[in-house]
Amino acid sequence: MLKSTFPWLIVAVTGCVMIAAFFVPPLAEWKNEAGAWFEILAAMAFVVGGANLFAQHLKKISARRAGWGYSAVTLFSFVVTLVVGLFKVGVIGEDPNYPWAGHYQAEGSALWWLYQFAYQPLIGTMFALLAFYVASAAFRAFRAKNTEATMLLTAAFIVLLGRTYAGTWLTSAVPDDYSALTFPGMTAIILGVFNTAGQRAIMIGIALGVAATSLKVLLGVDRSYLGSDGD
Amino acid sequence: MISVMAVVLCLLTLCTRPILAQDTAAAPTDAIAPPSKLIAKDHDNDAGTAIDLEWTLSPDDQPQRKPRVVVGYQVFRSLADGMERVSLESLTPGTVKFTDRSCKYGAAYLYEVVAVGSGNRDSEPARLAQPVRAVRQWFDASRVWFGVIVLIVCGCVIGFTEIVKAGRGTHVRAIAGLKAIEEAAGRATEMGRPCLFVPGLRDMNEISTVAGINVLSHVARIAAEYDATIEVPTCRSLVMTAARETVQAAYIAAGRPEAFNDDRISYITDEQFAYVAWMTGYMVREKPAACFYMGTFFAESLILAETGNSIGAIQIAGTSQAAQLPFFVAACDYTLIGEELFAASAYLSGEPQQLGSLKGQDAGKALAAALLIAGCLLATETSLLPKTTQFAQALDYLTNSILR
Amino acid sequence: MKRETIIWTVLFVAGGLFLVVRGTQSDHGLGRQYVKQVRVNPQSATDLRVKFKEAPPTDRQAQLSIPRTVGLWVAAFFTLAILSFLYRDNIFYKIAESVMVGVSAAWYMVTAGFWEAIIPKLLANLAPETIGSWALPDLLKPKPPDPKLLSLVPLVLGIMLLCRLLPRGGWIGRWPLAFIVGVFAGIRMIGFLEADFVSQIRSSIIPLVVMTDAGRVNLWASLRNTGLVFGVLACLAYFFFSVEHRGLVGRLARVGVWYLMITFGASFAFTVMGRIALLAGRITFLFDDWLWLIDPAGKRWGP
Amino acid sequence: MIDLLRNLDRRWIFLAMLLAVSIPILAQQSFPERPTKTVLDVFNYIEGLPEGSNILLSFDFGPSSDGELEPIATAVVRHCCLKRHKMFFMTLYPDGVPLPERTIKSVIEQEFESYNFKYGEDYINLGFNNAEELVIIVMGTDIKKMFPTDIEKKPLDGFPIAENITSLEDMDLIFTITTGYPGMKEWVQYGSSPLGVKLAVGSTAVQAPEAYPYLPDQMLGLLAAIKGAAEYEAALADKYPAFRDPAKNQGIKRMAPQFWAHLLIIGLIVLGNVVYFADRFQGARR
Repeated sequence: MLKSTFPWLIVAVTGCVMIAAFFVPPLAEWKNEAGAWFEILAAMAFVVGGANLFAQHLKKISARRAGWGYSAVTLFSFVVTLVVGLFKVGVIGEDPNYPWAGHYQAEGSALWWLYQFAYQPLIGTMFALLAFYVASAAFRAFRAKNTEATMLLTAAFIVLLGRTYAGTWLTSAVPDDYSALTFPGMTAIILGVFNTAGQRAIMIGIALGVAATSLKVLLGVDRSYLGSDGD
Repeated sequence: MISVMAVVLCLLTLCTRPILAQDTAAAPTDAIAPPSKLIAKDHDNDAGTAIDLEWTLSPDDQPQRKPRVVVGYQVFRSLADGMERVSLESLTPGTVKFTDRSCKYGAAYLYEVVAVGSGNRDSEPARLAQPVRAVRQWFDASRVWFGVIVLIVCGCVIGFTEIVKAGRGTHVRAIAGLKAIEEAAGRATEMGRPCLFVPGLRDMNEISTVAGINVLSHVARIAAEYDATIEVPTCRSLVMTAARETVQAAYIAAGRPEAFNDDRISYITDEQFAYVAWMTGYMVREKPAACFYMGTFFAESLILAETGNSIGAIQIAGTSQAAQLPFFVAACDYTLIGEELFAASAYLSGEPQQLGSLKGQDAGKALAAALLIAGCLLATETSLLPKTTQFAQALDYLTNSILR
Repeated sequence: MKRETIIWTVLFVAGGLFLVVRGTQSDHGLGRQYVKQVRVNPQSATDLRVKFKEAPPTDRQAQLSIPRTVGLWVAAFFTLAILSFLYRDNIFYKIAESVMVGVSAAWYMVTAGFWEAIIPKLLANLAPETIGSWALPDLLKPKPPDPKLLSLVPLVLGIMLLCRLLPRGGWIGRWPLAFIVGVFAGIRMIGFLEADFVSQIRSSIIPLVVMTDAGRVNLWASLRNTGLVFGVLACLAYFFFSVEHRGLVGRLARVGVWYLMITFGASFAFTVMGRIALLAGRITFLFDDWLWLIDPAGKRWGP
Repeated sequence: MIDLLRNLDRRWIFLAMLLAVSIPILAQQSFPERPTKTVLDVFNYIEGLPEGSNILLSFDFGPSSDGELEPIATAVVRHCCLKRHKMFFMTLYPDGVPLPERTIKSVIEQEFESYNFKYGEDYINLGFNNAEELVIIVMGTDIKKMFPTDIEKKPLDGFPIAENITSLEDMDLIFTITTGYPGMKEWVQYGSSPLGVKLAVGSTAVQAPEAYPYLPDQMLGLLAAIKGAAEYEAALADKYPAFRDPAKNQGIKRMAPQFWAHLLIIGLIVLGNVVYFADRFQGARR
């Protein structure tokens, strides 16, 4: 009862209140309050995640499993970042009477250094890898195997050209009255008609999917995320 | 304290008024005509914290007069007894409306609007004759039609669920990607390699994550039955918690609770690309035989799908992020497009009450199509016959009242 | 030695030599970072503390910063380490990956978790005076606010969540989870139906025949509008679950798939652009900030 | 030849991409730009607002999308400075916190030093709040509830710029520079759509197609990634000749690697299809 049915009751009641809050103005405030609570809960959940990360890597190191050296690197960078961040190492507050009041990421602080010279370049480069993967996907996956694939390919081709100087230049001879036949013109049609229609239908479908899934969650039809009654 | 301030303010006003009057007396042509006909009404459909004001412009507020005589309006508010007078807002010239959203419920207020001239010369205020009070509405009347639409959509889902439960109309069309799930888990077992399940980048406050977790429960059950290992890296602590509950329940349901291993469902990091870096590393080292991506995905979709492709895994993806669908379509074996992700759990469960919800969703699409066709026909009529006002009125009602 | 090893050794040596030559032989050398000292409180007569601010090398007060120069080289190393994954998984990538996971997980805990949520939004609500006198002095001005006891609710829910860490009784953590799922199931249902369902239908209500001001049919605009509305309907037909894709629905659904494919093609092409911009950003970092081969923004003395 | 292409190691493609992007950057090449309608709509709106209008600039992105979005932020903040609009900076991304700071430093404090903008009077950095779209929902009625203080945790009420600000409706324009969630869609759903506040969006390229359905009713205009930034820079240069200096136009400069990389990708698609049809042709002959 307490393990599965009661949580579902919480789901049902809070969900219905939130729906009601949309239609009953005096309840609207509750929506904001619940949101603020979520924020705090998500912040406290970091402890659960962090503890899991710590335990996993510690286990790997102590068991000397393959790649334990890298686990040690992870653990070390995790602990260092945590310590310099929580203790505001290198932060100089404006008011000398309140040494803890400075911004945790003030220029020159240890956390700032980590952000600037480790976090940012790592994340940015990882993201930049996509440029390479896009190229390899273009070569491998964009082949005119059937009508559908040909459509995908042609649309991509036109938009690619239409969004650079090359497209403008290639069709610069087309008179203004027929601007729809230039690459930028065709790009505009693809985006304005086909893409808009497709996106709208996807959005309408997703909205219905979200509504149905939410409803199933509220009614308790699908509550696998709450686990089973046996602990 | 406040009352002392108010007294001082009142005194100050008393002191300054005559001086102003002298000024204006000295140069009568400079006087700015005040705004007039100030009316205050309760703001509709709120919790009783807003009041609408309307007035008529000062006759001196004329855009063609250069330099402008009136450079704006200033709104003041005090309690009904004249205490706690505060200046609310400076408005641009030509403004005739203002909504004060900072009222306290139950308090009665008096308002004044002053036309402000250049060089800080103010007109006499337009005052409210009677104090006004904000009223609390218990139902937002502007959302009646929206409420009806919500009721129809939810009603269809519930209604069709009941119909299907009664054993009628259980047919749904096949979705290729979902059939492939079992095959993928089977192949992983044969090859002795793990299955990778990625529940997306977002937290449990996103319904597509919930949908992904629902799919996970079926995949985990199949994996448990086949005795395949399932690895679920997550990028949110709460998702890890929910995924552990789900997978454990699936193992129990499959009758193999002893095979469940907590460590396989772990928290990596909240950062999108660090999470992806971990996963790509995992993929090239452990070479999972099947990869499932179900939930909300952003830019990492292609990194994951391309890496999965390079190691030859069967890949099945589903996301509600329209922008990422092309990458999954290009690099995965099967892709659940948009709404299909939300339908997946119902399909996989095969339970009647879940299949009914699919029919409910279809009814919602039918409603959308009907509204769209009706609206477009009305709009076309209005465009073709601009003189016939009935069509224009009907169209206006449809777009601005029903679909507000 | 394998041919591959030889090639890589040659590349590494050549790269190292390039750095050494460029660093010692050119007029301005390689990536360095400069700072200048500024007073923390320039107005104060008693507070003489100083801090460092980034400064362009052209600034007269600029001085070389060792930690930041080291940082720049670390950043360059990490950039190259991640790029090396494209060749294949290797030790540099594994190190970069491990650092990335550790730093980012702790980063989120410290910022989004501790300093941005737990301190100002939980503890500052519960014990404003204590927190104010410690880390948020501005909270005390003009006077400390009253404690908001309602914040006890998320505190209790959060503690329940932490029960997951206990060997027994972890199930109590389902309650806060249920709270979150419930709240957002309600909010999302309404939010999506309002903004995506209703709004998108309304935006698609357009005349299929558009007339010009002169009373003639605007063929081009009419075609566009018809194509758009028809496309939405066709794609919706594709999403129907309970009808088999045969006959009229089948044909409509097929056109819907074409629309979807064109949509995906357009999205793909758009994305290509963004991805290249990101790569260009990283390469500019390497050439500009690190190797000082180019100076596009004119922030130094030029190449 | 076909055999070679069929079994082409993808690392050669990677190398080609690296060269296609690096060489134009080293060569510092650039092409002319012409602003399109979705960009001009935003430009003309900001240009047409009276001096001192309130503009909310929400930097909803992290360092990962910085390469794409930073030129947009710079171009728009420049324009706001030229028009002396009041700027409210904020972010919904935890790792985006330093980004508004950086733009403030480089544009408002350095480039426009002679304008003497004062913090708290002409611009303010509200900082970060991690309540995601709830920030927007609540700001719709009460900005100070979500941001009682600025980034340094100083009460907002102490700043002159915040005096006339209660809700999002007091903003003359919301400009969100966005990369995903929370971002464009949430600003439309909870900001511009229910309140009718003007919203302009600077988005990553990948999000741009999702933005088109919202134009022009729920969204004023769109700056799509580097191309959008380049077009905005071109519009700015048309109106204000001081901005024709290429050193100031990073967006326009970044279009050169775009150009070559696009050509490469088009070439790869063609090549891929050549391989495919050659295979089919051979298969048919056998």
